[in-house]
Formats: sequence, structure tokens, C-alpha cells
Amino acid sequence: MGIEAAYSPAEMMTAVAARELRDGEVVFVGIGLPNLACNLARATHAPNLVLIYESGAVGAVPERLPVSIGDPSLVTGSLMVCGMADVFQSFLQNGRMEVGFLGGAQIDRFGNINTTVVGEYGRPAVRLPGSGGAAEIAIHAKRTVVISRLSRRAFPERVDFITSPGHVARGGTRRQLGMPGAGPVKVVTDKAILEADDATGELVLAALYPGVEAGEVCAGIGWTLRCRPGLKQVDPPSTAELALLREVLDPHRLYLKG
Amino acid sequence: MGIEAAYSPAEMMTAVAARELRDGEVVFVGIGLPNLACNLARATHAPNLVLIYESGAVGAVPERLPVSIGDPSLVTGSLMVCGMADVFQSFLQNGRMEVGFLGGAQIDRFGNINTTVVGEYGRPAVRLPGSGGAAEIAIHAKRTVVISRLSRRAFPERVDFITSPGHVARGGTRRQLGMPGAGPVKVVTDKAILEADDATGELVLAALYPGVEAGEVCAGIGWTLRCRPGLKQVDPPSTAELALLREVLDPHRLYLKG
Amino acid sequence: MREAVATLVGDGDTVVIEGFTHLICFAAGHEIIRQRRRDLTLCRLTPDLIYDQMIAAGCARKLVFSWAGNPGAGSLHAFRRAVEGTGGAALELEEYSHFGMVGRLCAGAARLPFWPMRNYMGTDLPAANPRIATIECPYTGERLATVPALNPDVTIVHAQRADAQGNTQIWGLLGVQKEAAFAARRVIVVVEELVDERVIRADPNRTLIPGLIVDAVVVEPWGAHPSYAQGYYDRDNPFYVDWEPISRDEAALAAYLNEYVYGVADRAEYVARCGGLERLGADARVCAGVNYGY
Amino acid sequence: MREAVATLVGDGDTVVIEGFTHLICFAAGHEIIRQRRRDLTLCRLTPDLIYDQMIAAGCARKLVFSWAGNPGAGSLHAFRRAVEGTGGAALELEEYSHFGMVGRLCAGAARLPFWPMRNYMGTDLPAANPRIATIECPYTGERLATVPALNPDVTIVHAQRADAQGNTQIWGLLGVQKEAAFAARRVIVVVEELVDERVIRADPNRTLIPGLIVDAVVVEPWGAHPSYAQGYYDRDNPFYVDWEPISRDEAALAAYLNEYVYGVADRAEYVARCGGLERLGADARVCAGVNYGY
Repeated sequence: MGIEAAYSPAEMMTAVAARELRDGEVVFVGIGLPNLACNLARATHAPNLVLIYESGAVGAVPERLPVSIGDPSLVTGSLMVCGMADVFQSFLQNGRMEVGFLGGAQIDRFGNINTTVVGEYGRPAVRLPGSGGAAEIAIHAKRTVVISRLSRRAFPERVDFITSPGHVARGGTRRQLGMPGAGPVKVVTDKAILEADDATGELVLAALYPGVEAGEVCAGIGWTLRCRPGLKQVDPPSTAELALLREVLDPHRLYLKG
Repeated sequence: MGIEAAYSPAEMMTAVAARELRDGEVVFVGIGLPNLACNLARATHAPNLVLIYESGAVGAVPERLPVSIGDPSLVTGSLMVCGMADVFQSFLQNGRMEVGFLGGAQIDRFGNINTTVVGEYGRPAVRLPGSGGAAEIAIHAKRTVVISRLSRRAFPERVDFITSPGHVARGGTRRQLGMPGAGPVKVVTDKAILEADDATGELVLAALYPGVEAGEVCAGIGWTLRCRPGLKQVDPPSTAELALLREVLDPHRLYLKG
Repeated sequence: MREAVATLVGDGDTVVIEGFTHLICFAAGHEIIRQRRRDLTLCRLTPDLIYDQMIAAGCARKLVFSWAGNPGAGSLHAFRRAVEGTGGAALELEEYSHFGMVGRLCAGAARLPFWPMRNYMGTDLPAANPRIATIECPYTGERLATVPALNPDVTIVHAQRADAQGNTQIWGLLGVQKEAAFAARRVIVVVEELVDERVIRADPNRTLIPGLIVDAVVVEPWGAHPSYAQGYYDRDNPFYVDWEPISRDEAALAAYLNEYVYGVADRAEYVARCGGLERLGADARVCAGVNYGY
Repeated sequence: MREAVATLVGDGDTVVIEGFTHLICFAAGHEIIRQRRRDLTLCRLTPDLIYDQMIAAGCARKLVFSWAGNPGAGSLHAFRRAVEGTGGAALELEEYSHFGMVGRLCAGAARLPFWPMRNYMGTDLPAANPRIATIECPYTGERLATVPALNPDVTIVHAQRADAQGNTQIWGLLGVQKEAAFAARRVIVVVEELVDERVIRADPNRTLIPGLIVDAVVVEPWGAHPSYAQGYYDRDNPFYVDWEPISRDEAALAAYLNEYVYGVADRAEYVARCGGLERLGADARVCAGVNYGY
């Protein structure tokens, strides 16, 4: 077995996402891999990360892996629990969220995300859950990190519906539209990291995971993917990271299955 | 001594104000006589009166006479304490306050109240405290009761500054201006009760206290006071009311001095 | 509960049963299904299983929402069938984001006609929902998004405890319970425990909803199951996972409703039929009190 | 306190020291006077004695407020002298009602440029303050009043307790402490008691201000005197009554400031000089805790 097989794609994605977080930052946490990534960061290089959930738990220290964003374990022992009007107005719109995590059924060339419908809005082929808090997180968080596995279906050139705006959305650029946050600065996939090009806002290939060729990445993207000059190599999860993920953070492999 | 001397004007005003309250009503309480009147009503005919203070205490049961609207005794044992954003938005603007009490340095012919300045706003002869919550109480409470002692200075034909609008205020009638509440339906003075005329909104003499002649009232009013046909006589405070006021509610005569 | 729903929830009403993951009043939803209310406009941030059941049971004409999924477990399939046109009656949608729904209830609670927010620029949501509008700031000239007030005919809120007058205390996740109650024309509070007024008065800062806006107090232990009540019982996570295949299969969903909703007279029978809910009972993590003296 | 004021409050700043009757931070006001800050724009719903003292001491250029009196006892005479032109430096006024000031802080906390409300029709307040404007509802066409956001350079909030990170718990009257803190660029929290983070985490619903928005935590027992702290000490009502003649007399006020503000090095010396404050100590009226278990 090569090193590629020593850890799963989900483990790699979680470790990569965790490294995007700096100590002391305030993170708007989603459930699943983002939650694992935050807890991994807290257990390693960022012990002072403040986790905020849209359900109103601030500074949560869940003693079990929360299944939903409103799990009771997010409340017990947290620093503060507030109503959702405060979450969206006093924390998010106020500009206090430094990082937000987003995922979606479709992510396009300019980082726009669709979690609403596949097909036409009025007669959808697949009805997805909708925005939840994603639209406003995409607009207000100082930066967002998107997590998604590569596939041509998941990375079309244009999304069917813009739920959460990226760098060039309906009507123009973030600056033209007056969006406070910097948008999706990174997309963490199962094979590589994409980053937004500073000039155009287009997602480009920035770094490859161990053992992955650029061509494999392009095969999972629905537009002609450009490469950053000086493509970086991403370190695999360390033994310590893997041990934490497997033994402490998700021992039942609820989110680290694949 | 006649019966007029058996109780003070303040006691009479308090008893009269208390009778304006119906059991179960929700009252926005001010400090001083209104607070005494509410507690007298609770102790007599309106045990289920709900007292709300702009400081955020709901269903207060003060164990001592509160000196300020934010006294700690309003908190201890109350049903709810909320922030002031809730007081003004969720209770008052929401239309939940059935009665509000107001007072003021000047009250005019149409029930407009001035608690801002005597003289010009920019160079006042006397600077008064300002609105506090009075402007919005005057606009939103379903009805208001004004308490003030008669004098030509206190009852001018037009106030120098409209802090709290009455029936015909700056720009038109309450209906024309879109005010939700009915405005000052009664003015409780030390000699008589004035009421707003249904057709014109003008304050008119509605009822006299024992031993008071209409002429005495007119002498304390700065405009030609009209009389309701069938002027009523107001009952004096009962022995029970007086005993409650003197022995239980304000034993140190903090507010019942004069 | 039977009487509260019979007298306070009518056909055609706009109904809010709130609670964000926490304190979702399944007991009320089931009673509404049992009483066969029709043409309801159901509003919630997260329709969750309870609205999926109500949609399947034919109670809903319209859904107003911001996130329609089974958290961590899958889809709401009765909802999806209706929207994708693959089964069930048609369902009108009015869709916002969470912030939009929160703003609608804030406006409703404050009795304002709209709520302003910085939101929706660059998204397709305003195109999908023309009720998302904009307004110009009178000071800066900026354009801000607005959502219209939501003032439901009736809001149903689950809570840990209330007194007989409806003075209601909630802790743990608060969601939009307060705003939903103040926004409504009629309010039903459903509690795990009815307490003496003195319990409420001992800690007034814990009171979220005052009795003066409450029309009915219903005592219904386990009334939020499979959702949860902090300090009383845990969320029934396996139930949410098991719901995915039931919801996917119209017949299985109908059978579920027959057994657990139509087939029981009230919440107590539901609890008995579920069996073993005590396994979800909360551990003790009681905080210290604070001093209200002066 | 000395360091917090030195580093976080500058000449010319817009300053909010909030607290509605309850939790008014006199300790911070006195330190600002001692450090001779100038040209401040002082904002509070109720200026109370603390701003009267700061006006008398020459700290203020402008006052933004909604009710300027000594509750139940009389006037704020330094304020009146400045406004009536009978003594002291000129003072610019910007005047609202309570609801207006609350709305300004709500807008500030939400980082919106304005706050809408149904208010001010028929009053002379918009004529006296052109910053009170109107807006048209995009749904109903109604005209509503607006007030502009207030985003102070620094907000100082007194509270019962906080941990070292500034996670702050308040009970009793809440005023606009939360909104004032979220609206500010910099936040100083002054507490009666510094507690371990575990105390905060044991009852997270009691937390009103999160540490992540707090720049400094100052521990200052009796820091709100003659205002009060529920559960710690009562309001010093005789002090408020006695203030009326002091405030009326410029020389007496100056003598007060010399003795109790300039004449002491810090709050501990002030408390010692006041003497006998223990008489105001709170009785025990401790509530029961609630269960956060699951």
C-alpha cells in the first residue's frame, strides 16, 4: 500500500480544512466534516478557536460528535447561547465571523454554490434543501472555505441556481454587489485545493494531494481548469491528526466513512 | 373639617387614576403617582393587573415603593425581565400595552404634552428632561391617562414643544398621522377629570371632585374650557383606599406629600 | 392539546410551529393531523420531520421555509414528492434563507411591515421569491434587502416549563421561539412541566414568553419527541435516521401515520406506543442559581 | 481601569456608558474624568449623575440622549446650565426618545445604517433633530420613522460577572447593554466579580456579551455605586437625592469632584472615602438552577 491508501479522502479533506483555520479565529461551523475539521484544529494548532453554530451556541465544546447543528451537546458547557436573531444580526451581519464553511450540490467556476434545485426552480429535477444560513454566510463571513468532492456534476461551469454567491455572481463581482466578505478563498476537494484567482475570481488549481496528477483533478471539473504557476503539494494527514480523528473525534466513523 | 380636608389632592388623584384601570389590563407604569395608582388598583378591584416598566420588568410585584423606574425591587419576584429592545418593539409597538400613564410640565387643549423645553428648543428658558419613553407611549398605548395638577402654566392653549402627541398634534389628527393608540382619553387633575371630546379631540371638563366648582377648574386652564353636558361628581377615596395608600403603599409619604 | 388545537387552529390558517432542532412540538403537529386540518400555510425555518408528516397527511397548501432536509440523515421525501411532482398534492412554496425567515419573524414581533438586512445580493433567491425586495437607506443611500413581516394566525411553541398563565421559560437553544410567539395572533405554549408561578418569579430573566400573549398552555411531557428538550430528554437521533426510508416510501409513511398519529388518541398513547423513551432521559447537569436580592 | 481607559478611550471619541438605572459604571466615568479626556460625544438613554459629573468636569463636547433627569430627585444641573447658557461650556445636543436610542443601538449592533420604527408622528422631535428621518415600506407604502445607527468608538458596560476572556453574564434589568456592546468598535467590560470560565459555561444562556467582542475586562467591586448591581448591592437612593443640591451649585459640584474623583487614585479609594457602603449589600434571594443535561 502507498501512502495514498493509508488514509481516506474524508480524512485528508478534514485535515486540509483544519489547516485553513488560525488560532483564535471565530468560525461559523457547519455539521459533518467542517465540525470535525474545527475540532481537529482545536485539538492541534488552534486551541483558542471559537466555534459558533447557527443554532446559537457560541464557544461550544461538544462532548460527543454532534449529529445536527442543534445538538444538545453544543449547548452544555458552551460560553453563550443566544437566539437566532442575534446569530444572524449581531454576529454574522456585524462582521464577527472570520471563517465560514460551505458545501453544496453544485459549485461553479466563480465559486457560486447551489443548494436549492437541480433543474429549473419552478419544476426541479431534484429539490435540494435550500439555503439555510448559507446565503448570508457566503455574503458576510470574512472568508469562506468550501468542502466538496470532485465530479463533473458537482463542478459545472455554471450552477443551476445561485444559493450562495461566489466571486462573480448574479449581477457582478462581490465588490460591485457590495458584499462584505471575501468569499470562497479555497475549495477543499478530495484530490486537490482550488483557490480563487485574485484578478478574475475564477477557481484555479492551487495544490495537489499526494499521488494525484493535475489531469485527475481536471476530469472532475466541468470547465477548463487553469493552474496556478508553481502548483503546491499538500502534506498528508500526520499520524497525530489521524489518531485524533479516528480515536477521539469520530470513533464511530460517522463522517469519515469514505 | 369638611370631607375635602380628609384626604390630600395627591391621594385623590391616585385613587381616581386607580379607578381608570380594569382588572387584567396590561399597564405601562411610570414612577410616582402612576405606580401608586397601579398598586392601589391591584390591591382593590384589579388584582390581575399586569405592571410593565420601561426598564424591562414585566409583572412586577415590588416589595417596597420603587424610587426609580429601574428599582431592583421591580425585578425580584417579577414574571419576566427583558431587554429594552423587547419592551419597545415586542410589547409597546406590538400593541400589547392597554394603558399608559403620562405626566408633563405642559398639557394643551388637544392633549399634547411637553416634557422637553419651556421656551424655544434652541435656547430654552427651562430645559426639561425630554421624552424618555413618553413619545412612543403616547403613540402606541391603546389609551393613555395623564396626571397633572391644574395651573395656567401647566395647561396652556398650546404647548411650547410637542414631546408626546395628543388628539390633534403637529400635522393633524391621530388618525391622519397613523397613530395606533387612542391617545389621552382622560386627564386626572387635583380638582377634576378632563376627557377628550370624541368629535374634536379637545379636552373638556367631565367630572368634578367633591366640593369643587367648575370655575375653580377653569381658573387653572389656559384656554376656554368647555363642559360636558351632565357633569359628573367623582367619589372621594374610600376609607379602605386611604388606609391602603397611607399604611401599606406609601407609609413614608414619598409621593403623597401634597 | 385536543381542545387547544380545536379552538385555536382553523382550516386555512397560517401556522408556525417553531423550534430550531430543539423543542419542536411534534405533539401539536400530530394533533393537527388527527383533527384533519386542511389548507394550512405552514411556516418554519426547517420543516423537519413534523412538517414532512403534515404535508404527507394533506394538511398543507403552502410551505414557507428556509431549509428543508432531515439534518444529517437525508431528505424530506413527502416534501420532495410534492415539489418534484412525483406524488402527493401540489404544494406552493415561499422560500427564504434562515436570516430571511428570522427577519420576517422579527418584523412580525415588532409589528413592522418589513425587516431590513444586508443580504441576497448576487443570489437567485429574489428571482425565485418576489417578496424579497429592497429599500434605500435614508442616510447613506445604500440599497438593503427587505423581507415582509410574518404574522401567523397561530404560533405553537414547545418549552421546558410555564406557569398556568403561560409565563414560559426556555433554556438551551432558543431558536426564534420568542419572535414567533410575539408575531402571532394566537399563541399555544406546550410544556414539559407546569410549574407554580413562584418558580417563574424566582428567576424572571429566564422567562422568554410572557403569559399576557399566551392563549393556551398545554402540558405534554415528551411532546417534542423525536426532537428534544434540554434538561428533560435527548434528541432521538436514530429516529431521524430511520425516518429516511419511511419518508421515501409513501406506503410506509402512511402506515407510520396510521400507527403513531391516527392510531393513538393522544400524546400519552404515542409515548406508550413508542416504548422505552426513558432511554433518552437527560443526565443531571444543573447549574447554580444567581442572586436576585438587593 | 486606569490602563483600560488610557488605551481604549481617546479625546474626541464617541463613548457609550450604558445601564438603565442598573449597572451604570460610575467607576469608568470617574476614571475618564481623572484622565481629563476632552471633546467626547457622550451617548446614553439617561445621562444620569455620571454624565452630569462628566459634563461638569469638561469632558463632553456633545450629548446624545433621551431623558436627562435625576430620577425621582430632580434635574441634572450641570447639563441644564450648559443647555440653558447659565454656566459651563457649551454642549451640543442630539435628542431622541428612549425607543429612538434603543433603535440606534439595535442598528449599530446589527451593522445596519438605520432602524425603522413606528414613531414620532405628531411630535416636534424630528424638527429638533433632523437625523430622525422616514422611509417608505416596500410592501405597504406606509411611511415609517427611522433613526441612524449608533456605532460608538467605545462602549463601557458594567456587569455582575465575567471570565478573563470577557464572557459576561448579567441578570436583573438588562437595559441595552448587549446592543451597546455589539454596536461598538471597542468594548470595556467592568465587573463586580471575575469568575472562572467554568462558572460561565455552567449556565451559557445567562451570557449576554461574548468575550470575542470584548477588548478589556476590569474587575471593580462597587464600580456601579451609587447605581446598583442586582445580587451585589442596592441602589444608593439617598445619594441621588443628596445630589440635587450639589449639582445645583457649581462650587459644591467642583468640591465633590475634587474630593471623590480627582482626590482619589482609584475605585478602591473612592469606596473607602464613601465609607459604610456595606449597608447597601444585597440580601440573598438566590434562584434555583436549571438542568443543561441531555
